[in-house]
Amino acid sequence: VGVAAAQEAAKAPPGAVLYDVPADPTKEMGRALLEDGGYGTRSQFETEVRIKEDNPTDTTSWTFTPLAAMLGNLTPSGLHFERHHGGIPTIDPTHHNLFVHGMVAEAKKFSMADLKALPSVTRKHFIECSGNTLTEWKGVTAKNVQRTHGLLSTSEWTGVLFSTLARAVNLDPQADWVLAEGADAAVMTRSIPMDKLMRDGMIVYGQNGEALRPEQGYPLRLLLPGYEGNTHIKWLRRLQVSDKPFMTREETSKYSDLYSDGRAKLFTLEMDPKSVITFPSGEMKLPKPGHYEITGFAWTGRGRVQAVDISTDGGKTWAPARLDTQPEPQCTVRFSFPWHWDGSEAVLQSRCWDETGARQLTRGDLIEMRGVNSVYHYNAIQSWAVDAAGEVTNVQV
Amino acid sequence: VGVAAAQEAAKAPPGAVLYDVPADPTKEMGRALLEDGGYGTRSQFETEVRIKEDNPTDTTSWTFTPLAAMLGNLTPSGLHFERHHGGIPTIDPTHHNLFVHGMVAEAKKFSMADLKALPSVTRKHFIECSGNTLTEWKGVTAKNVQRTHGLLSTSEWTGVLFSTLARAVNLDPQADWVLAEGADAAVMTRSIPMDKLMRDGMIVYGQNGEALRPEQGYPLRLLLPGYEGNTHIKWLRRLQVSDKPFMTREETSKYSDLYSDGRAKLFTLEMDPKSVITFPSGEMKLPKPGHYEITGFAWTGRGRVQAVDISTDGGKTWAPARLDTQPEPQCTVRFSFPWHWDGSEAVLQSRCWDETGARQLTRGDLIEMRGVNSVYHYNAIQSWAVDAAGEVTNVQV
Amino acid sequence: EGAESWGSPIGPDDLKGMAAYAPGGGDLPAGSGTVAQGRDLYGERCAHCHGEELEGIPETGGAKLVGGRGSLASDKPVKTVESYWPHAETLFDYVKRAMPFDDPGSLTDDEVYAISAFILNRGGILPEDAALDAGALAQVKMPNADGFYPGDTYDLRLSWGRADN
Amino acid sequence: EGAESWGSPIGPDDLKGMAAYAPGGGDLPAGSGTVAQGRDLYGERCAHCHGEELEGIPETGGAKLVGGRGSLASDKPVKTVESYWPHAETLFDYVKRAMPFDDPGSLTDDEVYAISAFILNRGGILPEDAALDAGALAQVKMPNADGFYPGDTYDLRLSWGRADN
Ligand code: HEC
Ligand code: HEC
Ligand SMILES: [Ca+2]
Ligand SMILES: [Ca+2]
Ligand SMILES: [Ca+2]
Ligand SMILES: [Ca+2]
Ligand SMILES: [Ca+2]
Ligand SMILES: [Ca+2]
Ligand SMILES: [Co+2]
Ligand SMILES: [Co+2]
Repeated sequence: VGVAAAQEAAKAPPGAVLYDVPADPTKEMGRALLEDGGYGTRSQFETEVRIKEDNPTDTTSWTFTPLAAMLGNLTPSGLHFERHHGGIPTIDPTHHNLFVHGMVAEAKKFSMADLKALPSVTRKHFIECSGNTLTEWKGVTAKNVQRTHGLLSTSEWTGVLFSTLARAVNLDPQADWVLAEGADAAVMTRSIPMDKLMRDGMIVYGQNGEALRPEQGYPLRLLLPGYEGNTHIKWLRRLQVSDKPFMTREETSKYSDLYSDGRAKLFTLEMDPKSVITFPSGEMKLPKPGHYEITGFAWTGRGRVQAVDISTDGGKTWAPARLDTQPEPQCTVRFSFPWHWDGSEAVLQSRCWDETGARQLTRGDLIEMRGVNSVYHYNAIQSWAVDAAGEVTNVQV
Repeated sequence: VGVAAAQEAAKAPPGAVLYDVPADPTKEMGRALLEDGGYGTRSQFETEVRIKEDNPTDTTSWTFTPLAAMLGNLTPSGLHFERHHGGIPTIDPTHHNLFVHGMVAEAKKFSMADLKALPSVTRKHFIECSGNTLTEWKGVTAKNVQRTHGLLSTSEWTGVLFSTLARAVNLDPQADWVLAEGADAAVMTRSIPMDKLMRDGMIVYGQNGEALRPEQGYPLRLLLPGYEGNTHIKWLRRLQVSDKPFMTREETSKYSDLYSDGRAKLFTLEMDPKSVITFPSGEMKLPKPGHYEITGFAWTGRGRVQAVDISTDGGKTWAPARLDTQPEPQCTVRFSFPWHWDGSEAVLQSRCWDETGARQLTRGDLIEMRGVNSVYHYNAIQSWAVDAAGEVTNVQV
Repeated sequence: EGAESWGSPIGPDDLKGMAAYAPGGGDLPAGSGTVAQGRDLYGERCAHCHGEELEGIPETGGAKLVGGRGSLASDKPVKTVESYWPHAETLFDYVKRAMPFDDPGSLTDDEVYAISAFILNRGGILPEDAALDAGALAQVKMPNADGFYPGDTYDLRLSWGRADN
Repeated sequence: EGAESWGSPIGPDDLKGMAAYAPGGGDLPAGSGTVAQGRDLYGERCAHCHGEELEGIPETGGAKLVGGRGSLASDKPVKTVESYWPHAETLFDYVKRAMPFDDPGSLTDDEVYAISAFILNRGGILPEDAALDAGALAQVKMPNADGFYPGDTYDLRLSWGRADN
């Protein structure tokens, strides 16, 4: 790619390259292959991007996945939501090691080459920030589903099970907790229960068939299926095995849930059942009465989604939605529901259950249980109002 | 992205952007989010690319997926193999229609918006060019697995079932074939059996969570799970329903299989069971004797992979491999096999069966059955020789 | 509103320029062309890639279009329009849709009839004074018309069933 | 060769500069610092983001570090080191690893002890003449130490079971 091409590329939407658009593509030879250098880009007509929260500094901030624009179940790696506490580090994988020490018989380090040579697993899981939807606790705030629910993304992850490393270091059977530490400027740390790590914890280096993206922890991150996003330590460099949690700033000052009695819960790690309608959703407009396919995502940190229901009358009556993908453990599903809009006002809602029987709460029940100061784990049923003009807005009922 | 940034970007590997590498990423703030404009790129340390066949013109040619570098089961969209017959067209989706006509009661056109409003399905499938591995018919030719087997990629696809459109146009029950036509300069056409289209044929607009990539048919392609790649018409603009095949140039002159008696088979559409070891594979070198995880891909066009076996002695003895992903219909699986290399010469092979009982053939059986002039559908067991120095080469045994 | 309301009717001009010409000829367009006309057109539009003698020019990607008869069962089969293609309609269809490679879709129906007549003549399939139109093209019997198996088959002995060891 | 051969032993210097300081203090490093030392250091390294009075400066992202006691059960809970943090070791751990935000990881252990002493003093937790070292830090009792539920709970009435309608 030369400078001229790069200048031209600068005019295209992020992730795309601009090409001339022929009047009739069947009458003109298309562009030759490998003009892209061997790594393709998205179409110049696709313009959806992550948007960022307006924080004082963009090195501790977050970006939202454009959920309403997602086609299918996976999130394209370039649109995976982000949360950074010390910016995105640039790490040379040939100098990166994972240290595993503490309550182990043989403290070990693993180079990236070591890790890639070990038996691997490949599994599809969502990651959701436990701060997803936090703006909605005290009332309607965000205008569209990218802002209300966009701290959620789904990928195919590839890496080594924690249990594989546990064998290699000869884990002390008394060990109960593991500190995971990142190599970013925040040197991010979280304490993870041993039960979780031994059940399905993964040390992943692959995302959607290729190496992790830099924003997702290149070259290595922790993947804890269904756990709140902050625990999936990115740029993972160290696992310190212990018999107690470390009570890091992230898990005390930040990711703890304040109840209305002034006391807080620590280590609320599993993400609760949740679903959201992405079409139609806030800031959209239905052009005219008629048939519409309501679609959206449902997910749960506790296993598989069992079922999704839809209401078009603000929760008075419910009917089952179709599940359009096969439920997998700790993975989003797509749902849909055929709806005839007669042109009158409607309030659209979805709710889900998971295979453990846990259900997504009404806003009333959630607040009765948790108050409005929890910050994290807001999983109330989302309501979208459709007015007689077809305008769709965020409401709470 | 300004011009200066674009100039800098021009020095990075394809698909990546160059950033400074700090000596200690924990001591320096990382880069801010959204410097990428909201659509991320891969790490500057990741350099694997598609490579192209050396053809007289790069508008009718193909590129190979770097299979040995794939992490997991999916192929990153930017590395999906390509085969073009008239270059890559640039198509504005707001002007693109799909016409469905011929033996239907109501000929219809569908805009992209129409199609996206219909009920959709999301499924993971491989696409393999039936010319994959064609260099190996007459003897050892290609040096590495990207060249031998790289016309194979796996994606999550999203779109409308053909049967959904069939209802909309009120298909004539006598119809047996459908011509699918692309909007590229080759105006590519193939005749597809109605049974296939009605069983699982899809009109897809989504790939790995976002719109199809331009090289994969943006904005619309046909997806025929397990069928030879050429039939998955890209830039799809027309479906003409008929009671007989159209005998297009692609399905007579090209994608037909010549037997040694001088006669050829037409419409050999399903891809046969096939597997290949990607580690270790051609042009790699094992540094020293010891433990290695043999890994690779297996797939079949007829349903799910049932089992994979490994031989390390050129086919004399076999043992089952682990399947590291869940078999899904017409989808690749990852397999692995723990191997102790004692430093002596070895010949590594994999073979697979599918759920219909079809099996991957030895080279001897395949050639006994088909001769060496078939060009397409070469699915013989692949052999990689490891010499005493650890060098891995393509061999035939 | 069920499936019958999805999509919209095709307008009278919507399919203009979109066609496929299957064997049987029922779909072939009006128009005609002779071998002589085809020779000139071929020289102008095709020869720089496929060769003056239709022998193919590998450096351009332009295939050999004639020759190869009797080679298909040999060690070195030569597949050309003459030796391999089962249907003459396919030649019309393909040239009309995709050739010339450097200006695809630029030929009129008359021109494609003429060029097809010329290629078939050089392949020894049509006489020097031949002309082609829809009816005549559908009558052409290609040398390898019977060179294809009637359908796909399962080779159970080799392809199915688990191996012994 | 089984799992025991995977990876390689950790060398003596490998973990240099990597540590985490859990409650109990057993892991805390040597060194010490006083409130007075901390006041100066804070003024140089922290105040431009967290404010001279530790009141926070929203435009920098620097949080309020003191105040808020008694607010947690109110409509407007104010969470600070003083009002919310259960363990003083966490303050040492966090400042050492991640602060100052504009030069992370640049403080010595002595400096972190001093700055921690200063913050805890301004939060009314330590007296003006206090000094902190490993032993003293582990003794600090934070105002909200008992403000947390002992563990996670299941609210079966609301969260479990299928709804009625
Ligand atoms: C600029 C080069 C070029 C020109 C000019 C050209 N062709 Fe071609 N032709 C090609 C290439 C390249 C292919 C192979 C296309 C592909 O890979 O699908 C081809 C393929 C063909 C084939 C199919 C051969 C086979 O065995 O499948 C026919 C028939 C053909 N051309 C006829 C013509 C005719 C008739 C003209 C003039 C009207 C023409 N070509 C002009 C380059 C050219
Ligand atoms: C350039 C601005 C800046 C400077 C200088 C700075 N901080 Fe911070 N501080 C921040 C930001 C921003 C955060 C939030 C980081 C995050 O989002 O994780 C923070 C967070 C903190 C917190 C956690 C607050 C909480 O309630 O969780 C403490 C404690 C803290 N800083 C102490 C210090 C100390 C001590 C210094 C000096 C040695 C310092 N900071 C220097 C910007 C700064
Ligand atoms: Ca043209
Ligand atoms: Ca224990
Ligand atoms: Ca819980
Ligand atoms: Ca620094
Ligand atoms: Ca029929
Ligand atoms: Ca077959
Ligand atoms: Co939590
Ligand atoms: Co075939």
